[in-house]
Amino acid sequence: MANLLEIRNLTARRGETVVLQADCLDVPEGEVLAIIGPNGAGKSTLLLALARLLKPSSGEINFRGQPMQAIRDLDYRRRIGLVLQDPLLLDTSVYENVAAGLKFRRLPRTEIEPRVAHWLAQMGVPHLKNRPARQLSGGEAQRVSLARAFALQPDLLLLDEPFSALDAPTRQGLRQDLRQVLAATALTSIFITHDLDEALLLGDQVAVLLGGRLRQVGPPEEVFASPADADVAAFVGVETIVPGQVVNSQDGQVIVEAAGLHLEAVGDLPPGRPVLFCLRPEDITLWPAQAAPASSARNRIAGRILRLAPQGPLARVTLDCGFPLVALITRASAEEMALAEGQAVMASFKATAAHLIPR
Amino acid sequence: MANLLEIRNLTARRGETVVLQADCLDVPEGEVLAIIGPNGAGKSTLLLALARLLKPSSGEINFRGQPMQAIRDLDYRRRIGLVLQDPLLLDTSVYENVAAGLKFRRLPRTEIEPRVAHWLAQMGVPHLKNRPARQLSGGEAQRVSLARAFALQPDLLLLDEPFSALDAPTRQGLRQDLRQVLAATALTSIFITHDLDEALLLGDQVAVLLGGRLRQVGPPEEVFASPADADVAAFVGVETIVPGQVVNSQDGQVIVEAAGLHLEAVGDLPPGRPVLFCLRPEDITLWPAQAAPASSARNRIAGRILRLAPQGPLARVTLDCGFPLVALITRASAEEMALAEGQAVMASFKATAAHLIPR
Amino acid sequence: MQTIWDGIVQAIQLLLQGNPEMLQITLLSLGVSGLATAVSLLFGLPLGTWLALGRFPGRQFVLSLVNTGMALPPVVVGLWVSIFLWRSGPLGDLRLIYTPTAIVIAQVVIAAPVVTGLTVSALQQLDPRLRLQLLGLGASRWQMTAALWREARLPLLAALMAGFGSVISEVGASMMVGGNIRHHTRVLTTAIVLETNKGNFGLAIALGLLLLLIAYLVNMFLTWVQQKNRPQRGQ
Amino acid sequence: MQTIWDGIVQAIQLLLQGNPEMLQITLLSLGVSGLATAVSLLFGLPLGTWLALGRFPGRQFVLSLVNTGMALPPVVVGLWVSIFLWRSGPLGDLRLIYTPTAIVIAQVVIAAPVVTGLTVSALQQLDPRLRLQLLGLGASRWQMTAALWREARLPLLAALMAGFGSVISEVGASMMVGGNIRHHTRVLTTAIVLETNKGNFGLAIALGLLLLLIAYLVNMFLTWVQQKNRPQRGQ
Amino acid sequence: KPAPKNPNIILATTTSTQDSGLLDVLIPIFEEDTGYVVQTVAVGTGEALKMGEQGNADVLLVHAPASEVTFMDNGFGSERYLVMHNDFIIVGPPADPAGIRGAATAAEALGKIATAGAIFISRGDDSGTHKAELKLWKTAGVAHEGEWYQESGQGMGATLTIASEKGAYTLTDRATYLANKANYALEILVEGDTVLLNVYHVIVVNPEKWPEINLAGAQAFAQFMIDADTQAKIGEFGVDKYGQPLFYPDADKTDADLGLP
Ligand SMILES: Nc1ncnc2c1ncn2[C@@H]1O[C@H](COP(=O)(O)OP(=O)(O)OP(=O)(O)O)[C@@H](O)[C@H]1O
Ligand SMILES: Nc1ncnc2c1ncn2[C@@H]1O[C@H](COP(=O)(O)OP(=O)(O)OP(=O)(O)O)[C@@H](O)[C@H]1O
Ligand SMILES: [Mg+2]
Ligand SMILES: [Mg+2]
Repeated sequence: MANLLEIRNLTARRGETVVLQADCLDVPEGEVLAIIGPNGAGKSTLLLALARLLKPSSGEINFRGQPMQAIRDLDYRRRIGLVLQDPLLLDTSVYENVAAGLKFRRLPRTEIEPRVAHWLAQMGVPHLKNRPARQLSGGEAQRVSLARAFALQPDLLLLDEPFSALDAPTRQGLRQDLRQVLAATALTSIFITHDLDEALLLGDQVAVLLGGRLRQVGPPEEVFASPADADVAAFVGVETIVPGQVVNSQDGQVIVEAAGLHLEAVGDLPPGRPVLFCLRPEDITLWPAQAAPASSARNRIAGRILRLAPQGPLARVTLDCGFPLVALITRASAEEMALAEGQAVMASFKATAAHLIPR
Repeated sequence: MANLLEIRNLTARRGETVVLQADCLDVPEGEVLAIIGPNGAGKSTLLLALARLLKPSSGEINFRGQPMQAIRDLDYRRRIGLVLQDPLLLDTSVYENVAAGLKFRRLPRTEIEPRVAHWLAQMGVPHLKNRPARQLSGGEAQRVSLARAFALQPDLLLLDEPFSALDAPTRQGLRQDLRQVLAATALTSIFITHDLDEALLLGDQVAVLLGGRLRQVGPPEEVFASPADADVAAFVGVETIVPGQVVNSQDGQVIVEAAGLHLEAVGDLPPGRPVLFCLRPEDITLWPAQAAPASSARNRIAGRILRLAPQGPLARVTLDCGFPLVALITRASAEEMALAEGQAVMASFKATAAHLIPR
Repeated sequence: MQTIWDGIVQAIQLLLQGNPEMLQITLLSLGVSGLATAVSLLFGLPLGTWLALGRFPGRQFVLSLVNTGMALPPVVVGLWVSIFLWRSGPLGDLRLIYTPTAIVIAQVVIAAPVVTGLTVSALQQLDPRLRLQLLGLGASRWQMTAALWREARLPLLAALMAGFGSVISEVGASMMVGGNIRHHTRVLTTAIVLETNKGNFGLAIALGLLLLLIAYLVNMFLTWVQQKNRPQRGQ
Repeated sequence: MQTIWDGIVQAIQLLLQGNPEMLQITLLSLGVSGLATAVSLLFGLPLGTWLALGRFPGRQFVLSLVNTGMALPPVVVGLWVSIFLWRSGPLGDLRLIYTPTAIVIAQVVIAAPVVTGLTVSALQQLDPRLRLQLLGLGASRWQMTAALWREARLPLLAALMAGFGSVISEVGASMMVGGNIRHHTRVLTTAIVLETNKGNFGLAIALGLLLLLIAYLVNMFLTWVQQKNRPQRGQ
Repeated sequence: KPAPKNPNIILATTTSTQDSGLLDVLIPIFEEDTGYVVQTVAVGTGEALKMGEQGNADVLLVHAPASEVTFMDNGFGSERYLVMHNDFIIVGPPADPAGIRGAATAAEALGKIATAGAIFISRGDDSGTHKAELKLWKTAGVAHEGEWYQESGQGMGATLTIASEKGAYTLTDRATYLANKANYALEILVEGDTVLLNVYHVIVVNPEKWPEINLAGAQAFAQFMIDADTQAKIGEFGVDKYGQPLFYPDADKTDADLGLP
């Protein structure tokens, strides 16, 4: 599909400092781009630049093939819907807030009312319609701010941490709804999130910003599974990073020697190449020391449990396998196997789960 | 241990409406209370009332055994550290913001400086010290606002969604740090969160607010495993709720008939009692249809996969077992078992994982 | 003290009797100052908005000029306006001197800087991100401006009150360019000066009270509008 | 127009020659109005803060009185203050009439409502949750107030400028309670009126320019302070 | 010479004496001679008399003989001396639409103005000049009402400016007119009638009513004003600038000499 947005060599400043540098980023029509990155990475800055609310200091942004400068400012802004990081509501009623953008577009009242009602309902706050916006709770305000952007039915949605103040069930529900809405309409959207799961679930593409630089863009599986460098790897939650060296490579299968073990991975790096062998904790399964089933495409490492910590429905297990290896398993299976610190277990992972970063 | 706070029959209004009703809530000295609940449930209102910034319309709050009224307003407020839902920074430098509370307490400069430096470093933003506070990114502002409260080293910390704008690694790091800090000092703290994992990880107690009413308080395992009613159950993520009836009960073991199946649970409800049989998705393990290991304390139900959806490192599997049953398993094991929609599997859960709510 | 008491009694009598000359003077005062305030708003609101939101070289200089304008002495304004409107002056042919129009012109010169300066500070106090959010919702420049005015309506109303206050109470310029001509350009303040000069302190006080009553009614109305719309957040 | 040109030339001459009488008049103007503004701040800031932050019955009524006070005509103020300060008045024994002190008193009555009213609107414009956050950080009432003033420094400075502007430019009250006595209570505005009455329009304009120059310098300083501290958020 | 015990004197006078600049010449001499400091408050005659009544002034220099007599009769003043006079003139536009130029009496001139309906600006402020004007209308026996008769309610200078701008007639004292003649498009059309005399008296406020007043100072000032040297200076004032005096010294005359009751 054609690209809705193309970004080339973009840099942007805040005050005097350059806080954003993005060399190349394409957003295909109808797709969802999730932007992730640590605090202060420049995510909001990028979003503002895409909304044409911050003048880039250099570089180009094309919209539907046209350079941004060729489009009238207002025309462009009438095609987008923007939700900033804080719900900046106007000091009026909730209804008026959601209607604001529609009134700016001079839609007739008869069209505005049902749309407002629809999106307030969609966000689960139809009962707040006549409330003064300044009297909302944090999450209620965020919902209104979302309704305000969605009601515009724009070509491009720009959302800055849109769900950060929502309660868990609502957040989950909205995620699902958003997925459906986005799939049903041809709505292109770009959203910033600190929730990696959300990026994984909603993003067709994920862009990783670190320290003001766009480091990696790609489908979420790729970004999460094959981070471009160690920083990205650490950020996207690859917790096991072992230095090693390729010892064998044939037919797309690579054997890496790391910490005295021979580990299998997928790739075509030449033998002798030093690499970082990366594993995500959720890709690792644990078995009672004796009971691991045999399987061809599987690495298998014996280890001893160093630490066992609950993490929500999961348990985070740190093993000593000659190097620290972190595994995430459900608490149910941890209990099932009666895991305990000091216990010997077997860890297994598929060759495809391992990711090699050349050093 | 003695209670730092005791709340009795508290009600509070916003405008004309009563938005909070808490009958009984104790916060023991040195413990962490996590408050959860949907948007608009009254969580922030409760926090404001505990900070003495909102006058309750009725009820009592005791602090260290003394009724609140007996303590001078300022004396009380000098013992707490408050982080509101939005980081309301003063229009000055980051340093001045973090130092503000300390200056209010007239600490000498020699004490203020190292504390500010320490807590800015702890929050990962030492480099922002001389920045104007109005020029921070969302997450940076939240960190400064946290540093500002922690630097006070208060007796009681009141935090309203303190980590909502932080990036995932920082959030995880801070959670761990907070746990250590809280464990090391005798600091009592109350925090609001939308992240159930966080409540589980950090909270010694969890309080659930729903629609302005305090519905349940207890240790997190208890609240998550044994919600007091169907609303709490739904909120805390119990996704499988099947109506049934107790058919047998002896020695603390209960058999419930639900959807034509006989399921085992722990409890002492009399036979004939209608109940809701509740299960959390992460308590359920899935097995290839034939391969489930035998185990005495386990329920075992055959089902067919209706839907399979990725959810971060996990996969959410919805089964048809005569009723919809939701299981959360790691994506690794889903792949290991090569799960697919339509496939027949076996689900198992311990009797202790099931929770009965009398109807 | 006797004088004050006399004044109060006379004020009540004036109000009750509905002396037609007083009525005419009062209406003229209201009309002239009201019109002047309205015109000042017409200039001051856009100019103040531009100064508050714009970024251009010399902005700060213009701003300090505007703030200085708040200290324009009515007599000086009266003198300048007179010089322009006198027959010998460049606008003499318009024959405006000693007409109510002349008073309105002078009062606009007095009130416009007040309205402008306070508009600037009213708008600068808003969260600057609000502008971004409004533009991001597809507001045109003009729609954004209108929305910002709405947000800042409290201090903008205060600006309006300050502007009205500065002209309804002003005497130097009205005297000079209006001439205090009976039945024609005599307004409340010039009438007060006249009565004071005559030594009729009682009547002067009565007129002063009448003027304050009017200002009070106007401001009570504006205060009512202002406080009705006061943001309610944070209980 | 010739008059205006004469005025400008004379103004430059006055400035360059440093006429001692002009110097004395100018310093008196600055001193009296500066002092009056300072005293108004002393009353207006606390009162305005109390009106903005407090909740008590009658608040709105007091507020509308304050706003009306912004429209207090200087001549009326002059008259009332005179009546009190006259030898026959209740405070006659203080012998204050026709002294600079009397001018300061009258100007305080004029400027205090301006400062108060604008303080109210400056503080009401702040996010009310900021108060809660400050209290939650352990601020005493007084520390909270100081912090809020710091946050609202922009519009508070505007209030100060409006207050100063209203008195440095005011003539009615200064004339009446000061008496425009040469070497004693003659300030710039009363001198302007005198010269205008004498028909010395050139000199009157020169004095007017001098007054504006002073107001400009004072306001340039305040504007500089104000804009230096302008919040920078949102680029 | 020793400075007086209570050196401050408040002099309430009419704007005409101040605006003409006469006091700027006389007062420094008085202060030099006696060590008193004169605080001059220039206001309308009505207010000046009121200041005397209220004890806010120690000495008055005013020109409304009828009101002054009442003031004295009511016991507000203790001493009153004739100081000087200047005269009123009727000025108007050079075109003289009512044709009053050269009229024999002021009354005749006013009659013509009223008949022609030409604009006449009255001060309308109870000042000495206003009171004199009202007396003239009474003498002329014509009603002064209508669109053509306008009241400025202001001082002489401002009223002259208004008359000039409106091409109107007005009654003025000669001093104020001469002082700013260049600014006005007005000519002297009627002068010399004895009813047009404008007489100034100095009045010492009665210390029995207001013991606080500076009696010694007030008396010293009154005496200074009727002193022969001062009288000579009054007679010379303005001659250098306008070619004719602005005020005529009268201390050696009586009220009757000037046609006053
Ligand atoms: N200033 C106010 N005036 C009137 N009602 C208010 C005000 N602030 C909040 N409310 C209402 O009070 C209720 C509780 O609000 P509160 O802020 O305590 O919710 P919360 O549990 O913190 O929600 P969230 O998770 O969205 O922050 C909500 O229904 C809200 O709409
Ligand atoms: N108004 C401003 N003036 C100067 N610097 C700013 C301004 N706003 C943000 N910055 C800086 O620019 C950088 C990028 O900010 P940005 O808001 O884009 O970060 P972000 O990725 O959105 O972070 P967060 O996750 O915390 O919201 C940060 O270092 C921040 O401190
Ligand atoms: Mg951001
Ligand atoms: Mg909240």
